[in-house]
This record gives sequence, structure tokens and C-alpha cells, in this order.
Amino acid sequence: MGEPLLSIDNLHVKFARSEDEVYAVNGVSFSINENETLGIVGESGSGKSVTLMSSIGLLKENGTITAGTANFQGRDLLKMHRKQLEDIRGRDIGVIFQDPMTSLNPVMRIGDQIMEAMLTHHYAGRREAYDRTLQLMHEIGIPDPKTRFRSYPHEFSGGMRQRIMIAIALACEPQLLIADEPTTALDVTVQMQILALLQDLRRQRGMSVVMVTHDFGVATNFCDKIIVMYGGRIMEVAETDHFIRETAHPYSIGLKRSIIEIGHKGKEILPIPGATAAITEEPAGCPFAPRCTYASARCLQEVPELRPFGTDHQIACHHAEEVVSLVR
Amino acid sequence: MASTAAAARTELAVKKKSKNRSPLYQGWKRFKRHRLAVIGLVWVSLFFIAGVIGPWVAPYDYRVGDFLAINQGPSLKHIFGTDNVGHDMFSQILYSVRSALIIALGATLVSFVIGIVLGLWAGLRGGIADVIIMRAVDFMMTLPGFLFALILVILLGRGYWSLILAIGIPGWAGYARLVRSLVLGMRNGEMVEAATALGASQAHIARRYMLPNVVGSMGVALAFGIPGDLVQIAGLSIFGMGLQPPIPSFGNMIAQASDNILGFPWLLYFPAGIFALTLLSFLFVADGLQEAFSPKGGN
Amino acid sequence: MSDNLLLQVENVTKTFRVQGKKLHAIENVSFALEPGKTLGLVGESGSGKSTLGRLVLRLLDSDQGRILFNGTDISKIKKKDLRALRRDMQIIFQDPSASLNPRMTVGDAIEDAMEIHQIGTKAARQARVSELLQRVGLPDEVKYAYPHELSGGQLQRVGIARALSLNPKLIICDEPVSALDVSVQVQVIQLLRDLQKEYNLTYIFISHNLAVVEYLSDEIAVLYLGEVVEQAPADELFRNPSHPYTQVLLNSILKIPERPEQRQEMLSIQGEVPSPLNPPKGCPFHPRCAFAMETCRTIKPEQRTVSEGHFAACHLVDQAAGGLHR
Amino acid sequence: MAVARFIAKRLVQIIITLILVISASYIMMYYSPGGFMNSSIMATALAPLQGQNPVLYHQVMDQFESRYGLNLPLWQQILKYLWHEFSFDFGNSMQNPSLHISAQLKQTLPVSALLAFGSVVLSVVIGVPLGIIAALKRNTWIDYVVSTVSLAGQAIPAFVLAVIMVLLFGVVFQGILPVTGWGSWKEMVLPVICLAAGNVGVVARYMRGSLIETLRQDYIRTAKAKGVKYWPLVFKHGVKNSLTAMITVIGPQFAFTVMGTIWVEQIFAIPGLGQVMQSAFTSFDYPLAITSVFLLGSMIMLMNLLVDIVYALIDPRVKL
Repeated sequence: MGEPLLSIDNLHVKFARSEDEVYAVNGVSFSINENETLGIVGESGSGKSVTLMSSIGLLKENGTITAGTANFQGRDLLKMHRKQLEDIRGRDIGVIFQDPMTSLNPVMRIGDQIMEAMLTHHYAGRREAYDRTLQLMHEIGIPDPKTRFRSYPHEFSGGMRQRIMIAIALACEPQLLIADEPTTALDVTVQMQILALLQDLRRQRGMSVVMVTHDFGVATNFCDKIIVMYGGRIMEVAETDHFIRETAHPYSIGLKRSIIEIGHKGKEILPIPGATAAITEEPAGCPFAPRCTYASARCLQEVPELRPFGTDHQIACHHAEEVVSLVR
Repeated sequence: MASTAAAARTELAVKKKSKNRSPLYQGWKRFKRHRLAVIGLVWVSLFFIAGVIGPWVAPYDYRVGDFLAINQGPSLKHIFGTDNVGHDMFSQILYSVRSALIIALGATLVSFVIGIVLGLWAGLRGGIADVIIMRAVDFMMTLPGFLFALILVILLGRGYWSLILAIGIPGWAGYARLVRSLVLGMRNGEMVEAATALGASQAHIARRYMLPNVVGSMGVALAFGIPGDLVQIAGLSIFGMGLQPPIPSFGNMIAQASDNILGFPWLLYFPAGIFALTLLSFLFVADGLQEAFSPKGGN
Repeated sequence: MSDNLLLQVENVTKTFRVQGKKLHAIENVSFALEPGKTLGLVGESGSGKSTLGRLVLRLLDSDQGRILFNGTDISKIKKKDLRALRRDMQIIFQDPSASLNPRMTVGDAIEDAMEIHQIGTKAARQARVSELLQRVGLPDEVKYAYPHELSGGQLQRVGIARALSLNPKLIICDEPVSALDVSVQVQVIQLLRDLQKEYNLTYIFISHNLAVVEYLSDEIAVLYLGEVVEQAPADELFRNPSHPYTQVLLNSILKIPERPEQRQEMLSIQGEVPSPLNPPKGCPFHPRCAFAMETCRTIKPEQRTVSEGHFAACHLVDQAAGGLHR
Repeated sequence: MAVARFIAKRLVQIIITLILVISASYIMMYYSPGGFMNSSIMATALAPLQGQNPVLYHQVMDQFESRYGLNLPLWQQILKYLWHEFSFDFGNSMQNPSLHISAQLKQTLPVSALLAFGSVVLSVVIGVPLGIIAALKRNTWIDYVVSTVSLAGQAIPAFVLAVIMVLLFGVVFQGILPVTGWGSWKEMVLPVICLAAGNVGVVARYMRGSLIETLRQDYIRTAKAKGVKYWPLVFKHGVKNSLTAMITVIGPQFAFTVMGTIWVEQIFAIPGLGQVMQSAFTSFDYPLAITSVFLLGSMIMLMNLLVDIVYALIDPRVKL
């Protein structure tokens, strides 16, 4: 494994609201290696999407990065000027978003929207960019690319529009693809089509993919490595096989137990008590402590740092060992 | 079962019943933040007060002209000066406020009532009623209301009532279209579907579900409507079709001022200034209301 | 089929007029429901599952077919008598904040249901509201709150409390948990199940999430492009899916693997759901079906019995072999 | 071609609307108390003649009534009149029968059209950029100034502004710009500015509102993710989408402006349609009044048709 493609260190992000402030990301550190699929899993409000969006400068207006670095190819993205970031976005890092219905420009032909990235980054001349767009459209499964080049987004279904989003993201052959809940808004059969397409494209191009999702099933089947996030911090990092064999963090365990799956009929499902609430004060101790059945006084004051827990497995919990023995 | 109740309690910190949580109060807080809107509201309230008590407070009777003091500039006796017949401009303006208010509010009310009735009818009933009313709205929208007002003035004459109807009647289309779109938006929404599933009658749904959610937008429309009608009244007078002198009105004063603007400019300053300031205040209030009740800003 | 059926839907069809063209939302659907049981309606977007739910409640009028609720055909009676029947049938929506009046406190919203039917005095209704809030696991102070102050999970409980307030017999749950977080989802599902046991409620549970439907339903109907392609008791359907579309659905669901070697491959079927404006002739699924034959393209398959209470609309369902020859 | 069919449909609608407007006005004026449309005005004017020479009186009256077709049944009158209107044979003014209406309108209509069109163009040319700047610099002092000024522009009606202009350029800065009359482009400047003041505000506020809304959309975030630079993002993605919302405002604004011309022409003493209409209405000259309504109405409706076509060209989702 060479030097990691993107490594984020001690990232803190805050959002200003009319009456209070929300601590969305509270010290997140992880890295993505080349040709790797990383799954970042968590419920809404866990800060999974904010972490990635802030690292490439797509933070909402009321958000501010208060600390941390994001090294990509030896340069810190967080210290970059807007112009430099614009060169990287779309060329070296591609992004796919959640809702295909609203993520395409309604008054611009889809062919032009795919070609725009190539022309902006002078990746190819107009003629060559046109041919490459047709080729890309064919590759992602859009029938009759030549005529459909001139169609507009409202003439396509949700699944097709997500394919167009993928074509846009891959236009300049980026090394890293960030997929922010790419299949959440799609039906299950369409989701499978998109995941299959993403897997083929990734393998052909040796591209790294970061998949942000709340769906454990998608993450554990699609990604090589899993990161579980809660309350703006990383709870657990593990190779997927290790994660499946032995989930160690109380939150991950609780989450896996509370998901209803095929074949669970009649089985008693134990929900995690309470619900995720936005953190509006300076976080102290483990964010999951208020809802954790194994929480001790220490969990409330001292923030558990990520520490190794067996090979290719890290955990941020003071009592991981006891928890695992109890659960086994 | 107990665990879910306990769990729900931890998430929720709900304060006791207090009026400061109702959407109306939230709206008022947002309105107050719009400083210009507050200033506008102050001026508009003054304008209304002047309209009510004006005639009793006015130093001179609007009919009485002081021949000795024709076309004088502002002085202690006549703070806003006098016109070419010796009327005290300050009293004239006070009377005009009343006449303007009576006609503008009357006309807005006429437009509003016709608009609400037809808008609700088209929105709720749908079918042919909707098609006919909407075609009528398009018809009224193609030509400026002022043209219809002109024709109506010829027909009905230039008294208070005829002016109210002349300006009011052509103004219904805007309100009808707004009410219809609001009603249609809600009728297909889940809130009304849920109420229907509860067994609520259409009257109950209209009263308790639709009306409270329409009031905000209607308030904004009214706040924009009134200044519109004020301009129409003045426009008619400039055109020579407004209130017949000697009844004072902003339109007549401004028309008169424009005839001899070169000689006595103050004839213009006060009526035009107050008239414009009033319009501006209404617009600021409307802008503030929009901010308070705008759907984009949430409720 | 025992005769004390709460609900019988027979050959219901519904079409909408869209820009002059006919949209086939529901095509000749039939099913029956015993009191205290749950029927799961599963299907992807555009399958018409929500429309079917609204047809049963007569929030939409069907073109043809009968809907017998406690013996009366509600698709034919006048709107005025329908209102009395509304007390027995209620609905819970996917987005609770859209179904609640933003200008009404939660307490008033629940009380309004009883006010409409003039049930009890003001005081009695207030007491009932507190009782309902406690029953769905919300603290009593919530009755003063406005919808914009509560979380998704809490709003959904308010929606349930409001539906319960009239002691209904049938509740249509239209994707009640799809918009909620995982940990909150389970709490609402358990609440629904406990309430069913306690009040002997009958549910029609509509969702695109097969796992949740399996967990809650006694019987499941799979909808594709407005038609019921397969219907069976819950465990039978998952043990022996007999319609190609049901099989595709089951294979497309990504489960958390028990063991690393069980990680699923990403294999997907071709094509997209055709537009309901011009549904394909014959079997609606034939353009995307791996087993499609010439007859599938021309003749619409009728419901064939696979086993007791298990029907599938597919030419390949061989009654003897008890399901599709793989 | 779809567009041709759309235009044909809309033209038919315009013609129907005009027929309705004119027939309605004709009927209203016919029954209006002022004896507006029957020959009572002429009868009163000639009353003394009736006493002296009844024969001559009846001759003149018959000749007058037949000239204006007043002796036909009402619906026939309307049909005849509509036929003349649409064939642009406007007949003669009642006030001074010798003056041929179409001649009179030939010089005045272009003046009003020029004023109205000029002010709408001016308000778009100034309003759109102002709105964009206010949106991009949201909640800064620039946005504050633009919003307040545009509200003020809306608040001061054209006729008030016109009088102020006359005062300014007539007295204080005398000679720079002519304050009355019509001829070269100089005379056009002040009236157009007065008319445009109100519109600039509306156009700017609409543009600002729809651009702010557009820049919040998901597809702007997609464009940023593509690395699209700031200005192309604002114009190719932001402004292009918000133009559609803004164009819908232009139609009604044009109708509002056309009304403004009537007042402005009077104050600046410009021989436009407004002047003609004013005298026609105040002196109950029905042929002139109805014809001016006819011309004004068709001008506005054609403008609305133009706006709809431009809207359809810009927004592909709109099927004609």
C-alpha cells in the first residue's frame, strides 16, 4: 500500500444556527488508500457527509471548519484557496449526490453537463470531449447516446439520472470518487443496478470510492473497509470481514441488533433507546454515552480515542473488551 | 413498553404551554427583525390615525379658501403653505388621507372578497367552475386594471362608492389566482387527506386547516394590494376621472401641482412626499410580512 | 377463508387522466383481510401501492370493482354516510409533518378527530388526548408543542395517536417508517405491533422495504405496475417466491452477512420499470423477465395457485411443481 | 412546428379577448347614462335648430346617426363596429367628426409604444444586473441598498416622479434635457426614466429572489463538485435557471408600464396615445376611446405572447 490518497486528521466542523451552534464533526481522523472502497456508515446527524463535503470545500454557508487537515497528494485541501480547490474538484476527485431528481441542471442538455467538467479542466478539446462523452454515456448504459446527448434531465427516470451523475463524476478519470448516499433515493432493484455499475467502473479504473450511507447492508457488501460514525466522531474502523466477524463497539452492536432484516420475523428486535439529538454544546466524553447501556462515569468525562483492537480493527470505546466478552 | 416512554422523554425538552411558541409569534419575531418594516408599520398606523381623526384635527375647513393667502409658502399659519385658492395644504392633506383610505380600503376589500369567493370556489369545486374562473382571470390579467377602472368610472360616476367599485372590481383576479393556487396546493396535500380520513367535512377542513395556513399569504397580498389601489385612485385623478374637487385628494393635489410646478414647487413637496412615503411604508410592511410568513422560511 | 372478513377488495381498477393520456395506476386487484391481521403491500415506486391504500379508504374513487368494509360496499355509498364509516378506518403517512397542521398544537390535532365526530365533552376529550399520548410513549407536555418543534420519530407517534383516537378497526400504514432513522424505526414498528395486539387492529402495511413488511405482516401482496403479481402468507412467500419479479426483489436486497464469505455479489436485472402511461401488453414484467416467452408478451397471466393461499400471476407457475421450475 | 401552432392558438385567444373587451365596452357605453352612445349629445347641441328648421334638423340627425350606424339594432351595431375595428378602419371621432381616427392614432401610437417598450428594456437592462449583484452579495450593505432603492422606486408612482423631473430639469438644471414636447431622442430620456423607475425595482427584486433560490439548488452543488469556476457557475447555471422565473414578471410589468405612459405623457405634454385617450374618455368620445382601448389591449397582449415564447425557448420543460 503506497502513501494514502486522502488522509483527514483531527477534523472539527461547526454550524451556526439562529439560536445555537451545532457541533457536527468533533475530531475525525481516517485515510483512504488507492484502489480501495471505504464505507462510512452512520445515522443522520452523525457527521458522515459533512466530514467529506467540508474536506473538498462544499460546506454549506453557515458551516465553518474550526480545526484539522485534509492531505491529498501532499497538499492540505483545507488550507487551499477556492481556485486551487476548483482545479481538484471534478478532475482528481469526483462526487455523486443522493437525489438524482434535483442534482442535474434542468435547463441544460445532459451531454453538455457531462462535457462541462472536461472542458473546465481542459481535459480534452471540444471535439475529443464530445466523443469521450458519447463513449461514457454508452459505458454507463444510456441507450442511443448520440440522440440522448441533446435530451434534458426531466426526460430520464431516477435510475438513468443517477447514471448521468456517475458519468459527470468520472468525466476526467478522477482517482477518488465520493458517493454521498448514492442509492438511498432509489428503488432496491435500481440500487442494485447502480451498485453493479459502480463496482465495474471502479475495478476497470482502479479508482478509490468513499461510500457514505446509513444502510449497513450496502456498506458491508460493497465496501472493503467500514467506518462507523456517531455524534461527529468515529466509533469503529475495520476491514469489512473483521467487522462482520466481530463488531466491537456498543453503538455498532446496538445498530446491527436494531436493524430488521429478511428472516427476522418473530425475533425480538432490541432498539437503541432514545434518538440522535444535535450536539449544541462543547462535546465532552463519548457522544454515545447517554444512550449506551455499558456507559460508565469515565465515558461521560473522557473522550475515548481510537485504539487498535486486533488486526485491521480500531475502536473508540473505554470498555470494548468487556462489551465484546459480554456479547460473545 | 415503559422503555419507549422513558426514551421519548429524554429526547424531548418541551416547555409549558406558552404563547411564545405559536407560529404566529415566530412570524412576529421575524417581522420585528426587519427594521424598515417596523418603521413602515409605524408610519402606516399614523396614516390610519390621521385618516380617522384628520377632519376634526385639521386647522382649517377644506372648503374654506383664505383669499388673502393664495399660493403662500410654508408658514406658521399654514405649515404646508396654501394653494392657488388659499386652501391650507396641511388640512387638505389630512382630508385627502381620509378620502384615500376610504376608497383604497373599500376597493381592496371589494377585490379581496370577490377574489376569495371565486378563488375558493375554483380551488375547492374544480371542474368547469375552475376553468371558467381561470379564463376570466386570464381575461382580467391581459389588460391593466386601470383601463377597466376608467370604463367603470364613466359608467358609475365619480362618487366615493363608484370609485370604490371602479377600482375594486377589476382588482379581483390577483387575489382569486393566489387563493386558488394555495387551496389547490393544500387540497392535494397530505394534511387535507388526513383530515378527510378523519371524517372532517369540507367546511371543517376549510375553517380549521386551510384558512389558518392561507391567512399569512393573504396578509402579504393585502399589504401589497392597498398601495396598488392608492396609486390607482391618484392615477384616476391625474387623468381627470378621480374624486371631483373640492373634495381634496392626493391625485388632484399632485395634478394641480404639476400644472404650476415652476412657480410654486412646495405645492408638490408635501402631497407627493407624504403620498410616496405612505406607499413606501406599505411596501416595507408587505416585505416584512413576506419575510415573516414566507413558506420558504418555514412557518 | 373464514367468512368474518373485515375487508374485501374485488377487481378494483383505477386510472388517472394525465395530459390527455390514461395512466393505469391499479389494474384489477383483489384481496381479503381478516380482523386483527396485517396485509403487507410491497412494490417499488410507481407500483400503485399508495394509490391502493387510498382507494380502500375512499380518499380516491375507483373506476370499477367493489370494496366491502364490514359488508358495506364503500365504493358506492354517498359521501355523507361515508363520514360515519371514517371512524373505523384511519391512515398513517410517511412524512408525519406534512399530514399535521403546522398551525395547530399536537394536542388540538389529536382532539380534532374526536371533535369532528362530537365524541364526549371537552374535558373527556382532553383526558383522552393525554391517555393516547402516554400510550404512544410521548410525555404529556407534548400536547402544547407545535409540529415544527418535534423530531420525526415523535411526529410519527403523534400521527399514530391521532389515528387511534377514534378507535378504528383498520389502519392503513403508508410507508410509516421509511423516513425515520434506523434506531427510531424499530421503536415505531414495535409500537404498531403492540397496539395491534392490544386493540385487535387490522393493518394494511405499505412499504418498499421487504424486510420490515415481512416482520410485521401475516400475508403479503407484491405489486408491479398496478397489478398484484404474487400474494402469499409471509413465511411462504419468502420460502418459495414463485413470481420472477418477487425473486428479483429478494435477490436485490443487501443483507448484513452473518459470515464474511456470505457477502453478496452485485448482480442486477436489466431495464427499467415501464411507464404506467402505456404499460406493456400481456404480463407487465415480460420486458425485464429472464424467463419471458412468446405467450408472456401477448396474454396477460391470471392468478394461478401455487399452494394453499399462495397465488402468482405467471404463465410459468406450474401448479404441480408448487412454484417456478428453476 | 409546435411553436407555430402555439402562436396561432394564442392569436385566436387574443382576438377573442379583444372582441369581448370591445363588445363589453360598446354595450356599457351604449347604456351609460351620459347618452354617450346614442345621438343625444348631438340632439342637445342642435336643439335650437330643431325649433327653427325641423326639416334640416332631422336631415342632420339622420345623416349623423347613419354615419355612426346608431339607428341599427344594438347587436348589428356591434358586429359592424367590430368589422371596422379589425380592418383598422376606425371611422371618425365623435367630438370633431372631421378628424379621422386612424390618422390621429397613426402618429400617437408609435410614441406610446416607444415609451413603454423603451422603459421595459431599460428596466431589464438595469434591473437584471442589479438583482444579480444583490443576490451574490446577499445580506451585505449592497444588497440592503439595492433592495431599499428598488422598493422606493416601486413606491414612487410614475406621475409623481414625472412632476419631480419637470421641477428638476425645468427649473434647477434648466436646458440640459427638454421637459416637454416630442421630437428627437432627447425628449424620450426623462419620460422613459420615470416609467422605468418602478419597473427596475420589481425586476431587480424578482431577479434577486429567484437567483438566491436557484443558488440553493442541488444542481449548483453538482456544478461546484465538477470544479466549475465561480462566474460560469453563477451565469451558466444560476442566472440561466432564474431567468425563467424572472421573465414571467416582464409581461404584467409591460401592462403596468403602458398605463404609466398615459400619466407621463400628460405631465411631459407628449402627443402619445395617453393624451388621446385622456381627452376621449373625459369628453365621452366613444369611437376614439374604444379604439384606443383596442390598440392598447392588442399591444399588451402581443407583448405577453412574445414573453411566453421567449419563456418556452429558455425553459425546455415547457412544452408549447
